[in-house]
Amino acid sequence: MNKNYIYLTVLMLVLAAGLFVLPERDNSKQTNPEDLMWSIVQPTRFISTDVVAKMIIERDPTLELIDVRSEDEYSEFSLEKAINIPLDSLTSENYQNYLGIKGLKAIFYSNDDIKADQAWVIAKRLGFDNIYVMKGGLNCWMKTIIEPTQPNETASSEEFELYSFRKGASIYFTGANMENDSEGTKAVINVQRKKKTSVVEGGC
Amino acid sequence: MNTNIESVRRPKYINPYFGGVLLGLLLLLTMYITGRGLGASGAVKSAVVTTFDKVAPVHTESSTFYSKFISDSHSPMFNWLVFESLGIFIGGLISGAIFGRLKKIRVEHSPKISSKTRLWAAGIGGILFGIGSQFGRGCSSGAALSGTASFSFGGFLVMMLLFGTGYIVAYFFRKLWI
Amino acid sequence: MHIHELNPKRTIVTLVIFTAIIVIGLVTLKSPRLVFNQPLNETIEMAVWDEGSVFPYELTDVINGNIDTVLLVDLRNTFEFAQGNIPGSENISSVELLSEDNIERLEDHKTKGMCVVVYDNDQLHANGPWMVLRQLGFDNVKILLGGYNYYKQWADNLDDSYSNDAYFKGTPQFDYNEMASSANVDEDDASATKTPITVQRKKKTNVAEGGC
Amino acid sequence: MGPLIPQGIITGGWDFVIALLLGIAFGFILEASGFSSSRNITGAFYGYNFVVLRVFLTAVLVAMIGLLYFDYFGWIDMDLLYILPTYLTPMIIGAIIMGFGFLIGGFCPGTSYTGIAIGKLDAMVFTGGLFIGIFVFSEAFPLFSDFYYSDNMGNVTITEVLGLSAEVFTMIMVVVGLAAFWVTWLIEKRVRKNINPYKFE
Repeated sequence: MNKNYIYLTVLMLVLAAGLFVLPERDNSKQTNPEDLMWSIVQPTRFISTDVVAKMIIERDPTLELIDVRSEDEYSEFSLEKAINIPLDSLTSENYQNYLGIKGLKAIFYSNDDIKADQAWVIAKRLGFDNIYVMKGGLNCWMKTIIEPTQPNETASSEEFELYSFRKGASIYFTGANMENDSEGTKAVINVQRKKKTSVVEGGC
Repeated sequence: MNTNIESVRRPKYINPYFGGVLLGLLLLLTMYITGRGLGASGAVKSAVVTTFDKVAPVHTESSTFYSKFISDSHSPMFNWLVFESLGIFIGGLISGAIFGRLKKIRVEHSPKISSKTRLWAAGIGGILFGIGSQFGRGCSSGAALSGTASFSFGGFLVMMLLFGTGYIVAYFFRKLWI
Repeated sequence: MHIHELNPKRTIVTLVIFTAIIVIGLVTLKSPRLVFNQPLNETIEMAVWDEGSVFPYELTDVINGNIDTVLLVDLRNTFEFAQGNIPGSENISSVELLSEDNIERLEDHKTKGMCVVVYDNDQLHANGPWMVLRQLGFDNVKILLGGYNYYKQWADNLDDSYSNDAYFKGTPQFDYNEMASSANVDEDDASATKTPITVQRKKKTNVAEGGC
Repeated sequence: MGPLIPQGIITGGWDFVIALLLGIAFGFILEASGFSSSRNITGAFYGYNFVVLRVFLTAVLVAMIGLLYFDYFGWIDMDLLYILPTYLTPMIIGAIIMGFGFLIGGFCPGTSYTGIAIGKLDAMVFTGGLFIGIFVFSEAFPLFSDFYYSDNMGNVTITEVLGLSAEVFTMIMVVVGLAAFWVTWLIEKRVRKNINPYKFE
């Protein structure tokens, strides 16, 4: 037997044994802190209630609203077609399938924007992209979309334009909700979940 | 030692361990590029689907198994595995040419059996392998090799059982090979 | 003599190259400067239970200089900081928060047992930086509820803000269902009812007592 | 960084070129190792030529070790890797059928392509058999479609099923593999003394 075979054997064993002495390296798949901070500093993650309202009204197919409040709050009231991912179950795989779907803008909202922003930071740390926060949350939604305040007479024409949009949106949402109430059914949510397998399936 | 006889007995193959290391590295490269391993039987499946899509399109569409692989946008032959299998063929051709094994069409068989028996056995073996590879979700390269290397439980299972069965039934088919 | 019993020179060479690639990988592997030390579930718990927040009225002692174990950090940029800030605070803008110097200082504060309270114009803007610091393992970092804007309103009588809770976030201010289902919005404008919120108010303490 | 195609780093028509190139390398290695001869392959079952076992196991070991290292370096994200799904009973049945097919036919699909390339008629017949086999399977599919999809365990890995860490499993495989190389070496030596040398074609 050639001596080189002994070297080969030893080399294989060393390579395999080397796997055990590698130091722990847990977070390699998460966004690193600097990048996370970098995306936090930018205000691009915030989306105003007006934009969200517009997307809903125009039935924007890229919109994916995510309600991070508790299940109870969600069942009591939620925005049209919103999905419920309670903040405390954000790490469960079942819910994560809703995030990171190609071509969808996931917009978090809660009562205010703090909880939604916290959900955003956690999701960002987990490496999800295309996620946003609805600024002001539901409180702001109520104030701006459902019951907009009339601008002063001295206000600029833009403000009046915005107001008229909000008025229209208000009628749209309150009216739509009336229908829903009378039927007693919630709009069926059908978001294509991400499949578990990441690569095309197929035979050998 | 008579080198003449030796060279007849021992054709120019590369060291199996060398081949193994190369194959392992190739598998790694494939995984790095495509995120999945190598495969071979998928190409035949594509060929089957294509053939019967041409011959009897209605039948193919209604068949539950075929319809998984039919799409309007492109032919099932326009498939990753088909190109890969074409590559396997070309690679074999190159290697055969380099090592001088590229010869006229011939049948290789044990001296104890006739060429006809060997061909029948090859055909039956092929049919069995074809059926088995569908249940096993891949053949020895797709399921056993790539599956085990990517730590898939199914791949490991197929590898152990494929070779295990081989050893169990080897005795009954010894005439074919020894 | 069979083929595999010959000298496996090429096998050795290939395997050595493979090993070399692995060694190169090991050598060039740079360990990240900062790592998340807080497990995710703890981060979520922290978010759900609103841990680590500081109420505005808790700052009175800090501003008056009675406590020196608390450091106020203003996360806004220098321009805004210069325009006005909470007395005794230090300016580290969010952009530079993770620079080597600042991390070093934060670590220094942590070992000394100092409490760091971060704030921005409002809670939302400080939320991200605060969460990052927490996740990096700086569990002595707290966030100021209401932010600078709230503080400015109550600067003169901060102590009295104890009975005001406008800085509370995360609770519904309206009865959504009732509001959203009213078909005649116009008439409803005036009677936009603000449902009374019962917030569990923390006992009146100052930051340092909360334990860092 | 990797895998490149699932992460969208390589897109468009390039993947078919890559498939062709990888296939060529695959075919070359198979042929050069001697997999184009069915007697070489089945030799492993009769103890006179263990080339299949050597190539196969070495490749698995190298790929496993490499994969774990590359995952550690962040070069290949193992979460994005395609994990063959496990359908327990169908796969057991399938593997047993394949075992029979392997022993009777003397090829497996990949090796039969290289056999065709160098002009083996039996390899061509084998591939024809493959075609018929898959056709028969597809025609009869409605009969056992329930069975085909039964026992779905999803994309489980060995480490999840056995509860071992990937490193431990790899170490076990390496030790078992190296022991197998040594044992088969001795077996082969002994068997070759008692067997008529066969001529490779």
